[in-house]
Amino acid sequence: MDNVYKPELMEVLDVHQHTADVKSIRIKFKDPGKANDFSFRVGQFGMFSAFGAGESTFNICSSSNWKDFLEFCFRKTGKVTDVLWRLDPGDTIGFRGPYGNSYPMEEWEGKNLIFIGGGIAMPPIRCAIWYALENRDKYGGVTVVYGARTVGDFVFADELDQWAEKERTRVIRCVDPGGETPDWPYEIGLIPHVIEKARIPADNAVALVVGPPIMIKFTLPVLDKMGLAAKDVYTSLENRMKCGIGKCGRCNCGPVYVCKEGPIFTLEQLTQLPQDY
Amino acid sequence: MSETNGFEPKIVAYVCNWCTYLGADLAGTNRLEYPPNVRIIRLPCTGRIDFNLVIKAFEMGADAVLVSGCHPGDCHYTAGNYHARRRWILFRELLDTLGIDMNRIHFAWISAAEGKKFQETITEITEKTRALGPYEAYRQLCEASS
Amino acid sequence: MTSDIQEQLRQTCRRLLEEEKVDVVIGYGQSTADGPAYPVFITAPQDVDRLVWNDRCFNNLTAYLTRDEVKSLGKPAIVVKGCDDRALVVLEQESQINRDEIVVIGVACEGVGEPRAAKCAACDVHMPRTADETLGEVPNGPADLEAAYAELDAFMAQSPEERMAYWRGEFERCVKCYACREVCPMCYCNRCIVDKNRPTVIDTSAHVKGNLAWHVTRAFHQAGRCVGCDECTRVCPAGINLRLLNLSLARAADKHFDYRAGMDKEAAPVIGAYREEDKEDFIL
Amino acid sequence: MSQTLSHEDLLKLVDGCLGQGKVVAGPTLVKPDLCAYAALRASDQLVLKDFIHPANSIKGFFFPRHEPICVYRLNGNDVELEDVDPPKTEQIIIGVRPCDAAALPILDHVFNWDYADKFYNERRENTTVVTLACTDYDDNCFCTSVGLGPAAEKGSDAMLLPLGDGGYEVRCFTDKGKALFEGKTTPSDKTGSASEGPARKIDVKWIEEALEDDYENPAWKTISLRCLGCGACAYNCPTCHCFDIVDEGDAAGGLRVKNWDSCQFGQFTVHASGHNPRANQGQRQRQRIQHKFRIYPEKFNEILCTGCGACTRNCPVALGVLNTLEALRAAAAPDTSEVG
Repeated sequence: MDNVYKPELMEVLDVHQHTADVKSIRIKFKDPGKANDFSFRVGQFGMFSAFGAGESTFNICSSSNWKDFLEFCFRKTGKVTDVLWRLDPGDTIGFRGPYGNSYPMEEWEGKNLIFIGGGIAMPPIRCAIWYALENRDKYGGVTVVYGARTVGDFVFADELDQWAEKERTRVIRCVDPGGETPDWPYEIGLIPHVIEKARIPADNAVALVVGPPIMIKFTLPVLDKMGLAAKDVYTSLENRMKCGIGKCGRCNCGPVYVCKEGPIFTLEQLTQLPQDY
Repeated sequence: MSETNGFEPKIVAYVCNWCTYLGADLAGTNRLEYPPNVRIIRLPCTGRIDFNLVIKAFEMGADAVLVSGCHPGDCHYTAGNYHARRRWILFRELLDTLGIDMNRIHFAWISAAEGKKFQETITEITEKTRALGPYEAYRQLCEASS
Repeated sequence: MTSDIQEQLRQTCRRLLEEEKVDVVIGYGQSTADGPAYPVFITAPQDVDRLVWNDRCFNNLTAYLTRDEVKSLGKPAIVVKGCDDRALVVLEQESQINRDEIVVIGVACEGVGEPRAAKCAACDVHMPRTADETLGEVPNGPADLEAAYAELDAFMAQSPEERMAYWRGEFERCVKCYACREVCPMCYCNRCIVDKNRPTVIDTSAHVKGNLAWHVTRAFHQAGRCVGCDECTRVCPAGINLRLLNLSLARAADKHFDYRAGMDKEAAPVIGAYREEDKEDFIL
Repeated sequence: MSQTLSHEDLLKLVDGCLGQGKVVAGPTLVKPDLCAYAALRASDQLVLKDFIHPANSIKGFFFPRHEPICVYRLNGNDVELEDVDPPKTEQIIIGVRPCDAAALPILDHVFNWDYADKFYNERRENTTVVTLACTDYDDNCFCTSVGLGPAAEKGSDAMLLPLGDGGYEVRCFTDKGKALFEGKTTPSDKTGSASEGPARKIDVKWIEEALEDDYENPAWKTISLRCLGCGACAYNCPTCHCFDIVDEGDAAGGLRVKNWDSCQFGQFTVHASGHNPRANQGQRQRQRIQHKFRIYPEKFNEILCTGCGACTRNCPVALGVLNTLEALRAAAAPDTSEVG
């Protein structure tokens, strides 16, 4: 019988530092056979191992169209990420996955997509943005609202310009008041206010909102006001996990195992759950 | 070396930065030879030497542990060694109750000027531990834990 | 005797609640006469009849004084036995409680458990020492420390190898449920060292190595602080006699520093103070 | 016609199995006043009377409290990873209370939905469970409330029913059970009996309904005021199965291990950001009860509780599932101002 807890060995291809404490890492399977067999859907997550420190859960933030590598992004905040932070190309880590559900990218076809992210929460949105932009014809207008505390806190900042150049795509960047630099050309303000001001058309739209609980809390009423139904607002939960495969009991949120039935939920589903996230 | 089947004891020495570490340094610069069995781990002060470190050393296969710092009155932080001494007094009794071999835990005051004492202490502990043999009881306990 | 105390206890608590001297009474309740007593939190005067006092009132309720969930209920009155009362002294020494904000109801205790718990055999604090109101009267026995440490002496008569083998057998049963920690009034850290992982000082695994490391830590963090309520030992599902470890440290503090935890608020704590003449015959 | 076995012959069977190198476990006195399931060194350690329920459960023989899941070796920037197999030794557990055996088919679900946990499954395959029907109960038992009983067969390969003369009627339910007792038993007209079942009852139907939308119920806070947040309930529970995965080793390498964990611990759900979704004990108690009586039944159509009462017996503050549920029920009745 297979050992479902045994990770695959991955080689670190590239390390990119985004902010003072956020990095993303590109990895590939050491075993070429595994690489060929592997596929995932945007929105899914994996368990990433720094051997000796343990495993952590991260969203796979690369697009599922990219076949040469997987990418994940993390903030240096604990035992595992301390070790991941020190990785260089050529180093070895472990990976299990993909796990969990994914964004219903087929269901979203033909719709206008609104992506709203705060701070470190960009990676789980980034995979969907790239996926949509790489299948540009299938989707309507794409709006990306990305807010961070300060100018220095943007993750994948260089990609924002690439997205903005695509057709029917609007990128709105904002920093919290006080977080701007003198030459900051974009918005200053909190995400909910910026969205309100931006007058994003909400007809035939779905929104994906990921960020700290406080941001989500104040953003949802704005989306509601814009006319987005609860079933059209999606988010990705970040419950702590250990096994990722519906056994260890840690990610339970009401009747769901976030690792199996999630991490993607609509606002409509979330209102049925306790606030255990 | 000796009749103990080539057994080389592993000795972990937790030493304070200001006295014993310099004492060890002095032993070195004075070319006072001492057994290579000791692994020196430098900490700011004996007051910082957490008792968990003693346990950790045994867990990782140490056959004996030495904790050493400044003589009373000489602490760089005024009283770290006095506090440490109190803790050791109590800690030794706990270890004794647990049946830990008290012949494998040593405490010493070794100043920066006592290179000779460092040499002698390490030599003595090494020979004593060599005579005791490997700390089988703790090793078995660890082996039972994989 | 105990039923008199129980009645007085209810009256006292009713008065305290009615006069709004306190918001909550932390005491003992019982569902059935022969069932176990357990902690209850009474907030209304009409509920004081739920309070009981008998020899099944094991819990050291002072463990609740540092818990956020209980603190949120407001100013407490707390029911303590003599041994629990010693915990109050330590908590106050360590600035964990503001004694002025707590009404302490002491109950005279002739001992708990049937047969009596080991700690009761040499008890010299039948009467709580710092209570604001004390109910009942039992003469305090003399401090017979020899009797108090008799169990430890018997254990120490074994060889170190035998002792190690004993503990190995005991720790093989430990599942690391941490009942010993949670029940202890002195284990009030927000995040226990065993739950910290940068670095991992103690293996979280419940194997014998990790269990030994854990129990050394638990016991030693109680050095000079453990008041001997023996709750850790009572609640251990694996029946590990943690009392022996606590006793060894209590005796060490007693022997070397003439110190007993929770007996004298003004005494300088064993860990945290020192004397230049502390013994050092074991130091090279 | 029934099949019977004398106590002496049962002990011979135990010694026989031990002689063949099998692991034989059962209730035993680990201390003079503490009966618990443990591996036996000899048959005379087996205790089959004068206890209601051992302090622990048998889940550790299938899902150990500590289990290596792989070995890693660090070698420069390379890592060697080695699979670990659970021991292949055949296990026989004798004298299991029916409530403990019943937990196994319940746990089979979670260890096999979608992803199969080989560690659990292989141990399960290698183990024969011989239950001992209950002839007595205590105030903490409530098996009949969750569809089980003193002679419930669920999870048993064979069952011993005391005859009153020191012997047992042996009933075999599976091939494993039959294989164990093959040729060992004697046909007889005696039949063993079990007790009628515990006196205390809870209304599971009511609980399931009450838990339906119960997340904000203030009763959780008051019920769990006395809960100290230890894992004595979960770790002795036959069905609780939460675990942690950690690496343990040194600079050269080590083991990745699966360790028991409990939803009652404050650190259990803490996010990397420091945010804790279940920040107080009331929420954590709610989770435990919800998982047992709603989440698990919804997923797997089985209650994650066998009514063994181990949680209550081991609880430092006499809480446990049964008392928690009764308190929940009392709180739903409006005529009380009780707290805790």
